[in-house]
Amino acid sequence: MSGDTLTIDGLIEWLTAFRAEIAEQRSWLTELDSAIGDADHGANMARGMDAVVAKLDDAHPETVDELFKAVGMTLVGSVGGASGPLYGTFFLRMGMTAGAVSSLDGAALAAALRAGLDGIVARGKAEAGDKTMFDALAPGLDALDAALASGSSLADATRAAADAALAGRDATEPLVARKGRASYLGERSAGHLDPGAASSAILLETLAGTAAGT
Amino acid sequence: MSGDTLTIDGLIEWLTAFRAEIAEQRSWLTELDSAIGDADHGANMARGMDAVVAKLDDAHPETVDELFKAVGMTLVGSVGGASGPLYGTFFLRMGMTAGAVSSLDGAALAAALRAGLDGIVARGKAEAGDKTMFDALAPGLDALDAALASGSSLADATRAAADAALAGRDATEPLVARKGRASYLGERSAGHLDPGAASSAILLETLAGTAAGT
Amino acid sequence: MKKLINAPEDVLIESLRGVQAAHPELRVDFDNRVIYRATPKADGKVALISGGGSGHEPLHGGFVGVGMLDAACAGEVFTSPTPDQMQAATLAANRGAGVLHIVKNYTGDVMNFEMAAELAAADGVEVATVVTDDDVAVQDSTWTAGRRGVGVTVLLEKIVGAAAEEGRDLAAVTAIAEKVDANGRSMGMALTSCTVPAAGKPTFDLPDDQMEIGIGIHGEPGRHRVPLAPASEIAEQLVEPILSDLDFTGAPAIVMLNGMGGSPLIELYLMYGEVARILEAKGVTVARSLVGNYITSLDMAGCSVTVLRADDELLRLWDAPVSTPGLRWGM
Amino acid sequence: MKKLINAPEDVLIESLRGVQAAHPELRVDFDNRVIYRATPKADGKVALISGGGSGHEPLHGGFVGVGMLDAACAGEVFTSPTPDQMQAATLAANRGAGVLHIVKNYTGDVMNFEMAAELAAADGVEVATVVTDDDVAVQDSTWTAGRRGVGVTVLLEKIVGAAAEEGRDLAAVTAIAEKVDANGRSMGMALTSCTVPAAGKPTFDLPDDQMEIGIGIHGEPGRHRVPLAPASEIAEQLVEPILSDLDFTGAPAIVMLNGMGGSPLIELYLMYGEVARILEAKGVTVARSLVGNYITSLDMAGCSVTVLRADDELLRLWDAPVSTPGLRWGM
Ligand SMILES: Nc1ncnc2c1ncn2[C@@H]1O[C@H](COP(=O)(O)OP(=O)(O)O)[C@@H](O)[C@H]1O
Ligand SMILES: Nc1ncnc2c1ncn2[C@@H]1O[C@H](COP(=O)(O)OP(=O)(O)O)[C@@H](O)[C@H]1O
Ligand SMILES: [Mg+2]
Ligand SMILES: [Mg+2]
Ligand SMILES: [Mg+2]
Ligand SMILES: [Mg+2]
Repeated sequence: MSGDTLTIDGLIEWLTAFRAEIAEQRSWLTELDSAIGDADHGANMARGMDAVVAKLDDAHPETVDELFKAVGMTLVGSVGGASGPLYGTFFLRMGMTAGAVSSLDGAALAAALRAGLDGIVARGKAEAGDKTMFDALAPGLDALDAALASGSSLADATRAAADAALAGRDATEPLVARKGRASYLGERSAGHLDPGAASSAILLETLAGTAAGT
Repeated sequence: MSGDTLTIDGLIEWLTAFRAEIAEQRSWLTELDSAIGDADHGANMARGMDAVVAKLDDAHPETVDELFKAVGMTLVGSVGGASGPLYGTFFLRMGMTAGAVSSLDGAALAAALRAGLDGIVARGKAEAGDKTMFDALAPGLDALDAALASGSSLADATRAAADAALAGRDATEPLVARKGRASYLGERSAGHLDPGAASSAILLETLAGTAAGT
Repeated sequence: MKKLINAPEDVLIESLRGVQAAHPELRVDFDNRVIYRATPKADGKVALISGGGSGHEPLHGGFVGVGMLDAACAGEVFTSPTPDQMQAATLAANRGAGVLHIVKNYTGDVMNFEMAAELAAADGVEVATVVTDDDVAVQDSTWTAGRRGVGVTVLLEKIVGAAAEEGRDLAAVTAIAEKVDANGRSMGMALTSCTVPAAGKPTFDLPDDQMEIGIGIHGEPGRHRVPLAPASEIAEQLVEPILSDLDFTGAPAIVMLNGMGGSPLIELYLMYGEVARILEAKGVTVARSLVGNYITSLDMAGCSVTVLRADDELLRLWDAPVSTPGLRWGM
Repeated sequence: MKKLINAPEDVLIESLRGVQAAHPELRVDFDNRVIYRATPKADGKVALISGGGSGHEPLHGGFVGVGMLDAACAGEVFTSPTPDQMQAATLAANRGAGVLHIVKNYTGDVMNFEMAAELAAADGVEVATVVTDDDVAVQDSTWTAGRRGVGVTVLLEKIVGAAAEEGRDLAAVTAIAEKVDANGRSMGMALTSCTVPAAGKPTFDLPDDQMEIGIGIHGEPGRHRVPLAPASEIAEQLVEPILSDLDFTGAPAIVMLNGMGGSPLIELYLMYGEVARILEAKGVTVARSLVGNYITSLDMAGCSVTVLRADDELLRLWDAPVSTPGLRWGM
């Protein structure tokens, strides 16, 4: 990372941190998925991010689009379940929007993330309040945009994004799920955090951590 | 019962008491069978004796051989497992030996019981120390014979038989089973009472109770 | 966790190894984790592919064979397989007449099969998709994920497999698949949770005097937790929602009493007796039945009921020969 | 106790009701609790009868049908049926060529079948008996009850059923039965106990880190309690005692990996993979295999391995058509 941009190495640092934090939180994510799903979200994300890091050890992408394409394809090909296509599409779209550049400044990062989220919506048709990863990502990216518009640094803007995502994740607790497996539980899905929102909050949290240079 | 003989009614009283005590001890017998068998001895004996009492309510046997034949056939036809043929044969042989009489004195009772035990041995080939019902019945009948030979009353002699059967039952605890299901456990069968010895001890205990007029 | 496994992460691949060892009539592609018939069907016939998370055995791998599936993609336990697995299976199984994807309605399965269909179309293979959604425990609506695909998937794979074997074209085969899905309804219950190997403990706790009604096949909690009840009442609680969702009178029914994996056959037959009694009382004519473990949820104790409103054509296809590890008759 | 039942004392009869409802090809005599083929075999063929305590389903009732048994007598759970049931079955199934009683070696079963054979002989029916005793967990000796009859019973009913169907006489059919028993060996293990409905709680307690090796099929404790081990080691512990009891090299083997009722199929296939690997390493050639729940112990989690040293004749009889609820191929 150099100043207010994230280089390829910085982005890889982010993904590596995400993988480490997922490994750390694996049981907790599975526990969340046990309550309203099928008890595999922790294993799914861990398997996927292990594969991503292994892939990046080999691949040495030179441009951001190559990087995110590799990440997305690896997730699609190794995770399965709902989170595989969703996170996979997220990164594939990020790459397509970022293009063959070697770093992302705040605006480019925000645009890429927004395209990723649009990809999730295109795949999964989730709307706000459906109790999905959308409910963490959307407020997170809104906060990112707002912070950048008001002139915040990348570090501050991603911190705002992470905080908003965390709040969005927490706000999924009372919701009755309308998408994904949790929707089968009807009213019984209320009272639990959404596992995908939880992993998405980790994604933005590790992004903020990387941007802060920690 | 009248003095030192057991009439048909007295014998029925015995069988009724046996059934009541089996019902009472059913879970315990099943627990014993859980430890070294297949957890059905209580249910088996209860089902059989319920059927016997129901049968006797209908049948009104006039002679001892009719009575015991009905008991034996009912047990054979309703119990199954090892205890069905064994207890069934026991009573069938008792009836054959007792003959078409209307009561049994001490000697006749002892002879019938001995024939019953011989029937069990003929069916099951058990020897002393194999950890079976034989190990309660055999010392019980030996004590009965000895007491009668020394001039005891029927009440006293059957009491001696019941006590000896109880001791025989307790003595099965350290034994390694060589017959029946418990034999499959090898050394692990040691340290537990044999369920069939336990039900047999109840059989002689209720006989003593009936003979004592309680 | 007490399981006949080595490491949790190896369960799937090692179980596939056992499948290959036990079934020379199947061919397992271990890299892609796809189970194929060892002898593919004749050229010019529609191929049937299914797949999903593992832990539902015999579904789907146990239904690969003459008269049923051509290939089954195995995902991790309770996790949809990935598009590349499905694409590999689609390309390999295609006999030139197109491929039907049989997908149970779960967000993950639907999305992964969608991506696979896009990839296969790009490779020039004609793909049609049927999504099963027969679980009446879930309220149907357009703004949710809709109903789960459960028991009807078994009946569909059998019936549609027979249609494909007869040589009907992709449109006809797909139409039959849609007819089966539209006319089938299921409802399940659990006495216990199940344990996902990677999770290491039961997905939920269920006290000794409670049961879950309206479960799916992923060890998830059901719609309601209610007091444990006798089999006759459980049967009522399963059959009633099925019959109020669709009219099953006036047509022959195919009924499946399915075990969730941990309930012994003696109990499943007992339950089937109760279900058959209720159906008869309600005027439903059972023409064919199936009792056993067909679409399971690992070691969960419990069962589900599936009723399919059939007709002469569906019965004929049902009766057609089938030879798979999980379902076999007529050959 | 969590079970899909009504009252414990009604489990058997109500489960038979389900069997009758599900299988029009069978006829259930509810008074005698005997399951028959609805269409008896032709006159002049030897009839095969088996039976035993319930709780082992599909054994024996699930093996009644063309190519296997003619009748199965159902006792209470884990309790041998009674002589009158067996006598009724013997008289009804006899097609004039005599009847073979297939008896698992348990004191109760042996004695009850003995009494039944005496009764049937008095009625003029020629009866032969084969007693299976294949469980290598039990030391064989003349002064004990001998070895238990377990898994080989399934293979025997299939093979001998084919021989009877071919029209061989009682002596020949009995000789084949004895050959199968003499050449088959089994060994089982349990991860959990099972719960007999009338007892209401598990027969034994087994801590989470322990398993029982050398169990039978009646929920009884095994020969040894040992620490829980990975599947590969469990497979060693099952296969080793079988191979040291009989030489299985130099002949085709039929192998069954049997589930005890509560273990899911994914685990059974995984175990079979381990067993097949060991057998191959030991020079045993597996010619045929069977993986699934065939002779169970209610809801017990665990499995058993059966290996039969076969020959061309036994393989041919094994491959012959069979059509029963529990085993079906070739028709
Ligand atoms: N339609 C959807 N749109 C967006 N996110 C979804 C959708 N369906 C499910 N999810 C997310 O996926 C998460 C579950 O992922 P995971 O457990 O890995 O897959 P599965 O549900 O297939 O087991 C949910 O917590 C939710 O956040
Ligand atoms: N060969 C035998 N001779 C005498 N008694 C026997 C023999 N085999 C078993 N028994 C008795 O039968 C009892 C078990 O009866 P039960 O549990 O009702 O039948 P099963 O063993 O068939 O389940 C044993 O405790 C033992 O006392
Ligand atoms: Mg999940
Ligand atoms: Mg017993
Ligand atoms: Mg999943
Ligand atoms: Mg018994």
